[in-house]
Amino acid sequence: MEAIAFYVFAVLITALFLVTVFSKNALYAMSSLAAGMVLISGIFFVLGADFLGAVQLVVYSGAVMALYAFGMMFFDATKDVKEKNPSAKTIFLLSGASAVILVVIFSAPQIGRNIKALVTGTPGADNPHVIGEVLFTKYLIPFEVAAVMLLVAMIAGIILAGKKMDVSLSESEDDLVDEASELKEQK
Amino acid sequence: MIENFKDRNVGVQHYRFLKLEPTPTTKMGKFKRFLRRTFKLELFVGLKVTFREMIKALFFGEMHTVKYPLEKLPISPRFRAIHQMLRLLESGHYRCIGCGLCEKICISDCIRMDTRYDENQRKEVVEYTINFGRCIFCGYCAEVCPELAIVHGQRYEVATEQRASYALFEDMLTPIDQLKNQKEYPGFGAPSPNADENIKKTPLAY
Amino acid sequence: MDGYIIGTIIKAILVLAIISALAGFGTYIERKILAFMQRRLGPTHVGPYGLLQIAADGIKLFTKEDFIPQGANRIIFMVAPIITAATAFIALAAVPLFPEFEIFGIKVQPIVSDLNIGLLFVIAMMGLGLYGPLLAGMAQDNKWGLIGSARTAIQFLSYEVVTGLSLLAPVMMVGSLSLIDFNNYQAGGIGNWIVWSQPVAFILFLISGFAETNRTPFDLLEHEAEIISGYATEYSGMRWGMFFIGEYTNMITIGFLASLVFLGGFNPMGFIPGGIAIILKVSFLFFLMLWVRASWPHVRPDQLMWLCWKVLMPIAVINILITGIVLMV
Amino acid sequence: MSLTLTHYLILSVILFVIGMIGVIRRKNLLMLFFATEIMLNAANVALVALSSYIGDLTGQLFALFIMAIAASEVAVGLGLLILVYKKQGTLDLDNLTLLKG
Amino acid sequence: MEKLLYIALFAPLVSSLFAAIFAQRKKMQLVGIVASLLIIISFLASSALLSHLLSGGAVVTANLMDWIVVGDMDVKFGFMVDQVTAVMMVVVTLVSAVVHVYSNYYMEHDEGFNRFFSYLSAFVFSMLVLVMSDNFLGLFIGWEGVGVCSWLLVGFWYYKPDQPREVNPSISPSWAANEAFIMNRIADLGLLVGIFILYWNLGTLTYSEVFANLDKLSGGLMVAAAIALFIGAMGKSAQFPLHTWLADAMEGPTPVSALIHAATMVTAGVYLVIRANPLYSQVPDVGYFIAVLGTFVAIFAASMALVNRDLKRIIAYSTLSQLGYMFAAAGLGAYWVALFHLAAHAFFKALLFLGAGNVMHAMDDELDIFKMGGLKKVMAKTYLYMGVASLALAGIWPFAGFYSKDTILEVAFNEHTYGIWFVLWLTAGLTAFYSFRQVFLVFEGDERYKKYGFHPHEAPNWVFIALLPLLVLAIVFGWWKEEFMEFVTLILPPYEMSEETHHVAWILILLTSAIAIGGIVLAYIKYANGLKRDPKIENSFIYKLLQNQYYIPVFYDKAIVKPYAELSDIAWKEIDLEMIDATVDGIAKAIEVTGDKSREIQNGNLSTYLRWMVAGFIIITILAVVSVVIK
Repeated sequence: MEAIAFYVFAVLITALFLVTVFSKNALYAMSSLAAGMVLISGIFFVLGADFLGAVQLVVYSGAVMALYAFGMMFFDATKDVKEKNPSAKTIFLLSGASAVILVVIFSAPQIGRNIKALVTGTPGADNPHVIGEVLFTKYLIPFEVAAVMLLVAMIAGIILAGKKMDVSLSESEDDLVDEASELKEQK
Repeated sequence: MIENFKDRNVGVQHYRFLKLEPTPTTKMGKFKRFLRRTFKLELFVGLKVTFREMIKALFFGEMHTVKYPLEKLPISPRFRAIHQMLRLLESGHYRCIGCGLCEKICISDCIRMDTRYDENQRKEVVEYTINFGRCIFCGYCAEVCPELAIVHGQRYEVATEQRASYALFEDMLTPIDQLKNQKEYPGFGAPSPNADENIKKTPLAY
Repeated sequence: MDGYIIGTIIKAILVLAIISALAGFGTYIERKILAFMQRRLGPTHVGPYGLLQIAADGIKLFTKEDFIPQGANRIIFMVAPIITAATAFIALAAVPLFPEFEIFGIKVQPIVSDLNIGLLFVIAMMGLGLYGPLLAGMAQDNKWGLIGSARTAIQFLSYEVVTGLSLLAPVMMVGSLSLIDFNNYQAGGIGNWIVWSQPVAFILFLISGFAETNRTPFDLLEHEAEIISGYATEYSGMRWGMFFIGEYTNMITIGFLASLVFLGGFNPMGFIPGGIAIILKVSFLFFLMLWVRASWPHVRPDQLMWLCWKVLMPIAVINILITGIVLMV
Repeated sequence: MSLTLTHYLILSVILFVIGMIGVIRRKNLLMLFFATEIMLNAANVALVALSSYIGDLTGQLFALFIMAIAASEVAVGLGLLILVYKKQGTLDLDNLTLLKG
Repeated sequence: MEKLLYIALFAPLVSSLFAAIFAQRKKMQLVGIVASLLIIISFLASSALLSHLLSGGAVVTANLMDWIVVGDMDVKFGFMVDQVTAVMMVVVTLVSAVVHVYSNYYMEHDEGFNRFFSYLSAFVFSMLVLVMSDNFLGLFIGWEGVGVCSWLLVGFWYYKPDQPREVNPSISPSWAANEAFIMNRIADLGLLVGIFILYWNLGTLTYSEVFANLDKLSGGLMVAAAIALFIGAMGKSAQFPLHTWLADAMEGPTPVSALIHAATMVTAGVYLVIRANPLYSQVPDVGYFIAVLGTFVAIFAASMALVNRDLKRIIAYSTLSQLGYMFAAAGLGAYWVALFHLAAHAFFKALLFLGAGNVMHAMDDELDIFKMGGLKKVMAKTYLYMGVASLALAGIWPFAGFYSKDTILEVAFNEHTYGIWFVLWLTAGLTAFYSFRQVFLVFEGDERYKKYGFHPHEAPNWVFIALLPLLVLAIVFGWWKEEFMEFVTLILPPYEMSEETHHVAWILILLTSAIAIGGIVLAYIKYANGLKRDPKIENSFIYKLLQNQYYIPVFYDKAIVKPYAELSDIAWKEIDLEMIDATVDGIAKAIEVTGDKSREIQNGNLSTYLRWMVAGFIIITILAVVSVVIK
């Protein structure tokens, strides 16, 4: 049962991500990526990481990809992306090599045998409980730091994509700066 | 219920002044307005109104709906819809003298007429059509007519199955047997019968 | 195991059938109630009291020409409405609709899948529902569609925050994300309803629920006066119908969520048995949505954002803080 | 036929390499971002699989933090993308050569 | 009680931070008032602690937090108020409070008014940390803190330009500040070494534990520790040969001189010796050395004060001399006497300095006493205050100095170190002479200042009210000698005079008083009726020697500073430029060439970078695999 789910998900995710990587159309790429993310949450559910699956849905698919989609509205999404692609040889050499190495690493007997569980949480409690328990004890400070980082990113995003984004104050073209300051004064 | 509608265009409603407070400009004023709006729960006033209307509609039968094809509203005597060609009351002959002014003045070019001299060397209307697919019911034809021959009548159901539908002279002409029911029109721009009433009832500030 | 799968499939089909029928029926109810509130009659001609209007509408939708604009991105254009409808129904999967009952000697739990992260799942799925309008708007090569989908993205993303935060306070009280736990927490009479201890969260949830289901006063995504029909501008026939069904399903889901989380769920209310009670509650909430639509004008987009980020979210955060402090003490 | 940890790790490698191909191949900044997201997700899969098979929660928590990082990355990155697009009128990497010496 | 301790400790810190907020703003009277009030609060808390101890209360201890926990080392931010600390705290906070209030007057026209209060309060905080800490490390922190504050305050007018040594012996405030700081650093190394020795051998730094385990130290180590600690004390208390900075530190504002360089910081060395009395009691040889050195410094400094013309330097040398007295007493084992003289000295010396501040203010910062004279007509109150302070300094009955100084002389006599006694006795006469030479030259005689166009004016009355506590204490403090002894000997080892000394005590007192009065009379004869300069004396070798401070600063310049500068020059030109720089340049050149060759990689195209990144990733993973396999 789980195996079926895993293989179905795996094949679908791979296919969708391949579409993302090779599609010329940004919209296709975005939609297939979003769909792949949803399916990855499926993998998480299969692995018993319910909470993480839900978070994947909410954060990755619900927020991150939606933001990308929102950002894409600023660009022309329906036009095909024109790219000069580098030689296929380099790509496949590099990626093939890294794939082989990674597979070697992951399937090497050292990995997975010598690792012991350090943080296990209360046995018997369900996944969200355990995660909450560990998150707010052992990983409290990383959690807080992540929160601060998100806040900083939010402010940065607002400032970067803010109203005056079409006027560059750093590129000291005087008339532009004047315009900007005039705009400010009018307001 | 229908009776309620009879007067609806003739100005017997009771006007009511709404006390509008000036828009606050200061911060304090805005805060006060905020408090008032919040604690007087103006949003719920809106809900209350609609709910009251629903109760009225459901349990007291105070519906506004007129089931149109089944019941029709009376219309104002000055309502101007499909054209009518009038007859002379004495002779029963149509009033149109074929002068062609209506054809000329028609801004949407929907009137078309053809005349000829008859045996008495009088002008006779051979063909007179109005294309109601184009007519905008501006009323210029009725206004310009020197004989009050063409007027706007009360028939307003003009739906047809064809895009261009012409009305022939005969269709618009008062049937000879209805001659005595033919209404005379005071002419374009005449005041309505109860115009005085209207003027008095309208507040100056309106 | 097999029984479980079969049972789940039966439940899923039942939910799909009933809710989509209800969604259709919802349109009838909406038209009727809006009519009454404006002292009109609403649909009357088709069938007794116009009841068969749904069937007539359905036939119309099914037989209408399904056209795809030339510049549109065909696949995504076709997929988008399915996403809306599908996510709406998937969200319902984790919602317990009624109390347990026994039929043919089998105990039936009227929930498709009792996840231990039920609430989170429902929110996640409703969040995913955003992709329907979003992709639809972007795929259809129409500026109104694009504006509509941009508004979708803003509105859904923003109000999802408020939804999540407003539900967090009850979650903290109950200590579980399973909706059945919520229901059981509120067993034992009206006094135990969470709405009494979390009125602010309830109001916030209602407001953001309105926004997430795209109801007046937050119906900016497809506001005819401004942007034709928003993301659905180029849609016709059954594709448009799917948007519609998705939307109404979402309304029902929000109704169920609000009743389960705040209004006592399917616990019996005095003499009223639980199943009837929750139907009453959901009906009332549904009616409330229509009522509000009849009464209030809609807001401007900037007011919408202002309301979300500067009013609702701070209130939600403060509410969580206060809840946390009270729980700690 | 039973699933082992290796299955998940191999899946993760495949996804990672797909993302890497994207990173090398694509010239459009938006597409590069997409490819990066794929790589992050691949890492997440590996982490969660390890966590689940070993019974250690650290993996899941790291996946959680990766999501947080991705979210902040989007907030900042998208702002930058929009800025770049407004200034350059394109997102193509080959045209972004202001730093070229 | 712990609360009182914290209030006493942290009120100055709060005051300092408060003033620091406005440090860059122009003068705000509020800052001065708030700072003064907070210091007064600190003083009240200290007094409450003192009264608690006086009424037989237990020693107050407090542990703020764990500070350094490394392996076995566990140092806490601990504080302890015992009898000695309480006395020090009251002295420090009282003088600080008076100085703070006084600074409101003295600094009223200064641009750095707020900054000044910030530094001053920071100093008080550091000083309190120094005296209240219950371990050597805390003491060291306070020690460095007062050093920093002293540096800041001496160099308060850092913008004043450098001058040649003939014009201004201190060259400039910033120079003086640096000199003070560097000298202290040299000495602090000794203190650190002492602390290291103690910790290395005893494994603890808390006073009580260190002193309880002293017998575990071998004799040599004990001597080493005692000497190392005393080197630290020498630096801070400006003992020979590290004394030059104190006179130069007079470049700082006068309240600073009064607080830091007379009453509190310079006595830190004495405090250290008193605090470490169990250690010094075990090594009488070192104690004797300290006493001899103190005696030497006493007469050495007094001799320099005899001929100096600088108002503040005279007082500074007198401070040095009195510190010598204290060390002499401490070295001879009469710790409570040293502490007694420390407290008494703090009061009258601060008073003397603040009075000098009044005079300076009146004379537009003129310091040359030859240009003053006859000021008693306009500055009667200041004359009274400074006169009382000088009487106390000279050791005239019944003022405070009489009791403390006489006791020191008695101690010297009691120990049968008649040489020390004689030198100290002689110094008492010199002290009386130079202090009254100064007073008479300033206040009596002809009004020489008119020639230079000064228009002196008296300070406002509230200043004198503020100084009143010091005046009263300078008079009456000595009367409490017996009570003081009983109080502090609860902690410190008692020191009893032998029967023999008791018998001859009245003779000693008479002798001392006689030479002191003799000194005053001599000063009166020579200076009260105006300045008569005798070129023969002034050109004599001894006069020149004394006036040039035995040529020690010049010697330091020539013997240490210059060679060091030359050595640095060689190191710079020969070693740094030729060898080190060449090596660095070679490396840089190699890197430059490499970079030049490899810059092809950096072609500005992000896509290429990404490909390189992937290549690097592959290399690193291969390395990881290989390393695992090899292992």
